[in-house]
Amino acid sequence: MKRIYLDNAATTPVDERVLKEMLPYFCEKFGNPSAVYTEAHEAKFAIEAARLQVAKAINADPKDVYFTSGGSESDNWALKGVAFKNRAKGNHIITTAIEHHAILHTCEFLEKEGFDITYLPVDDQGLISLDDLKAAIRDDTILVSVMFANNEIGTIEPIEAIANVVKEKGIIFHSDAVQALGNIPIDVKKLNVDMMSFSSHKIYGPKGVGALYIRKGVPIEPLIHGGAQERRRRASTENVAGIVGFGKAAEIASEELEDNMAHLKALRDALIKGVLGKIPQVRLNGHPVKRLPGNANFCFDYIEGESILLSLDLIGVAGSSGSACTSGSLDPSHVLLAIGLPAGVAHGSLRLTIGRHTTMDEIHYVVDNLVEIIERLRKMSPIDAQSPIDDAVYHH
Amino acid sequence: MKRIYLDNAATTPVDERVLKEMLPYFCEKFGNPSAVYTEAHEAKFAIEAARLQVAKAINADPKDVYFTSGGSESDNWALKGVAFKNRAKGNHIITTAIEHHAILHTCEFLEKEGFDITYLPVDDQGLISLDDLKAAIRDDTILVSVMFANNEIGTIEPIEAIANVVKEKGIIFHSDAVQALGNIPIDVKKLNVDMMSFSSHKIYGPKGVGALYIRKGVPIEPLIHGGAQERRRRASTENVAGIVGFGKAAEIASEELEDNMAHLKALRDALIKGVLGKIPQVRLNGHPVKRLPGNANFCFDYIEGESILLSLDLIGVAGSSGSACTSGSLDPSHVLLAIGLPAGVAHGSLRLTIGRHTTMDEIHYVVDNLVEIIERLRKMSPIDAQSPIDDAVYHH
Amino acid sequence: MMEYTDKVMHEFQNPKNVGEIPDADGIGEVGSPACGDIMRMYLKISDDGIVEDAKFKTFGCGAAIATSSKATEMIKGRTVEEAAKLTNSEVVEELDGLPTEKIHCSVLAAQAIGAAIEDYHKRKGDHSKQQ
Amino acid sequence: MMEYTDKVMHEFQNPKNVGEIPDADGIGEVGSPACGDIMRMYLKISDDGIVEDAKFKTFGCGAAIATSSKATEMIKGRTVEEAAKLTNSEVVEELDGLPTEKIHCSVLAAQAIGAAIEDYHKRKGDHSKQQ
Ligand SMILES: Cc1ncc(COP(=O)(O)O)c(C=O)c1O
Ligand SMILES: Cc1ncc(COP(=O)(O)O)c(C=O)c1O
Repeated sequence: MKRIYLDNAATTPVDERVLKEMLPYFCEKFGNPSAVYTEAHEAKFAIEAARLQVAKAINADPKDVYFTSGGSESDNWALKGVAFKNRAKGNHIITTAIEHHAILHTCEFLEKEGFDITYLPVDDQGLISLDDLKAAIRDDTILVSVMFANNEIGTIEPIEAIANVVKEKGIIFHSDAVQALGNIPIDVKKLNVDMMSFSSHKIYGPKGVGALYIRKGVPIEPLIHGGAQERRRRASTENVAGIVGFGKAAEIASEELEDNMAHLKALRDALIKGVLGKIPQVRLNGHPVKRLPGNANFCFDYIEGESILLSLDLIGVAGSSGSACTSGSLDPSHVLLAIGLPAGVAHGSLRLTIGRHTTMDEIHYVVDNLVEIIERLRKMSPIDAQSPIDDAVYHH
Repeated sequence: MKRIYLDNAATTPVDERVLKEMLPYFCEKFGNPSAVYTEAHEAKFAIEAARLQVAKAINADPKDVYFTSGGSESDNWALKGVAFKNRAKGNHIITTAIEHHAILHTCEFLEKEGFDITYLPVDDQGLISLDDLKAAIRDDTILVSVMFANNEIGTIEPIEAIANVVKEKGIIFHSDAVQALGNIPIDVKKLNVDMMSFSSHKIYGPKGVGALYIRKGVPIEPLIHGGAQERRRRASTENVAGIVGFGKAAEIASEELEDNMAHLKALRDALIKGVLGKIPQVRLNGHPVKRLPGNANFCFDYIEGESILLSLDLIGVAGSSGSACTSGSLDPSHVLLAIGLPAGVAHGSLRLTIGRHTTMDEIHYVVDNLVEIIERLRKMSPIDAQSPIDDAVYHH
Repeated sequence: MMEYTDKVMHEFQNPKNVGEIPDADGIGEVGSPACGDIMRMYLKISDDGIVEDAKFKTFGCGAAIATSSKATEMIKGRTVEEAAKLTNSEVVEELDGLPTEKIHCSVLAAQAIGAAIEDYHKRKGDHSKQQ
Repeated sequence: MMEYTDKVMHEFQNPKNVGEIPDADGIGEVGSPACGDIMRMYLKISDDGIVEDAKFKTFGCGAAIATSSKATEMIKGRTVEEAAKLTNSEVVEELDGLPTEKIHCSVLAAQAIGAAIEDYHKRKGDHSKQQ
């Protein structure tokens, strides 16, 4: 059975063109980029070429691009780095209720370290309000972090407008753009952000590499202290092959951005139309228009997400869910709760994210099969429109 | 010209057998290990198999092995993780003057955060004294970190004895074993350590991956907060290919350990004998016996290290130096200063580190050419045995 | 996370005893949608106290559905007393195990059966058996 | 770090004017071993104030050796006044540039020449030219 992969927001396969660029840097051009000898130079040049590729993809000065081990490290670094460095100025940080855990759990840690965090709410489509933001800003606010595009529901926040509010007050602004890169245009200068997080494996690059854009002059402490790599800001022998792969992936992503967006959008719209048209009692989560071109997120009433995923897996389809049973925690997705869904409904979510390799045939196959799967699972369910059960906790 | 690579302590080429294991995890088995579907399982199994390989190489319970992005992250995590988590118990940390910068610069950061750090001195061969350690331990000491083997001078510290002193007081003990893995036997249980850092690219695995051994029950805060990966202790989508490569590299390293040690030692001893026998005014740095089997570190009086490295590079040989001019800082190696060398002498150091692929012919070639290079550079030098210049600062 | 055994997947794909028993002698329901799991268990019990039929409806993950199915299979033909003794570990064992994170889903099936039996005793007016 | 230009590497490999001038008219030395760089510069200056010969001895890195060599080449044939005006950026330019971290090594050559010229003036008793 040919598999149909619709979890491209989680991770993507490495593009063959990317792997090809990486290969020489494992066994042959393996030199330590910081050394003196010839082997070192080719490694160093390769890293700087990759930095240029990433910088071009986001319209940054290459000197402002720092390679990390992934989106999570970039997020941790941005928040902790600014927090620890600027504590003398204030201890208040603003973020949103729908950030990735790499931001939210970092904030929880910072709270234990004495920082005060405001979590901005979002509306039922996942957008924050500029008025809420303005009201939250205080004299001791040192950092605002708002994600560019949400990984679950795909909602795109108005980053430029947010940045302008924040920067006007002289506060540092960070945005997690892990989901945005390769899916929507990014111009760090136009967006007026100070810092932005990226991850390679979301754009057909290798896992375990990412970047943090840090505009020149932003005061930040390293997260990984040690050697003088990355202009003394991020220690550790560079992951040369990984960085080369990320560079190539970023180049391809920006070169093919328009075509890719058109492709994703066409398939996504067919998917959404099919599901909403053929299946009753279903809702689309996230913003109808301001959403990632490849993201579709549904809630199917009366059934649970993991059982949908398993059923899809059995017919060769990979998707994801905000169900607690797939998150390793007891609670359903904090994002779905933040847009106001009751927990019972949030458990029944299904995220299908389209990628470069997805075809229209695959979308049709998924829609047709989903109709049956949902029907079958609903027949097993003790709840339905006639006998809904509210969110009371029973015997256990 | 065939190149001769004698900087194996800095980094090593990926073994062909390792790359072969990694390859399927880029384009084909690319699934997110935390997901529900089939693609995820193969990735997850691969990670757990690699964890077992690393665990076996150090005699650890696999559950106590956590993958990171490299030695620096492991060091940062061990220190900051324990420091932030155990602040209520005390704020005193003990380490040594010869640690890697990943430890020392982390300590400097922790000092800024209110921790009190004691840096144990070493003798002229690079060994710490147990008496110094005992004297330094206080009621508020929460952590001791002593490296297993030094990366510059190769000295091996008596970790088991140190651990016993530390553990007797109920204090957490960490050791940076980045240079030890694959070069000397490691048994975390016998050594009685609580935490140990490792890096893949030092043992013919890929760059950008490492591990921290954390014995069950050690209270530690994550360094990278976020998703539930690595038993909720190290967030970020796993670098599957990198982890698979590290696992295979660890397996090979432990299977071939004895042969490799014998090979390294024979070549190292020939190198040391050749250099000390044929070149005047040279000293061997580090311990004569308690040293890494592949490490040779010399100081050549009256000349500077970078000029030696460049001369070697021109004849096809890659080495390294503790000279300021190669460290990106203005000071020569803190390790060479810690063993009591005057700065002027420390600038003239040369580290040659032997690897799995080094041959005896290469060693002979290097010794013969080194004789000429040193002679030539000394002829250019304004200092010699007749007119030594002491460490006064002149016009600039 | 979902490294289910073949038996769990088979049970999930081919669940036995899905549905309702209109004239059930005992009905039990545990869980809540907020927690992501609800099980409703229907039992048909003969006059001499044998579980003649068992059916379930479950809102929940793969483990919840598979254990519901397996548990109903296991109690059919047992006496009420024996059925009440069914533990989740017996069910899990029959399925060749469950991932650790999923054990909590498996307790629901035994609990739902317990609740249905309790309901059966209550209906019979057999107060001594009520818990 | 050591991404030296071809010209730097050529100069490092084939340094001109290494050595001493026994009857030098001016000798200058700057740097210290602790800093990792020492340069000693010897100048032979004709009666009409032309730099006839220049030699150096350098303890230092590749950049230090290459700039010593290049600087001595550049001042030969210049008047003392012109030689004194030699800047490190001129030397660096002649070498097609140096890595940023290495610029501080290149200032030593011009400084050593300056010190040697100062010594020359001092020896001549020409105190007006002393700095
Ligand atoms: C002793 C020691 N610790 C830590 C490190 C850092 O390892 P990595 O470069 O993988 O971060 C190194 C090597 O660079 C090392 O030799
Ligand atoms: C919005 C967002 N931020 C951060 C991350 C973390 O990236 P990584 O897995 O590369 O650490 C992800 C993906 O997992 C993401 O979607």
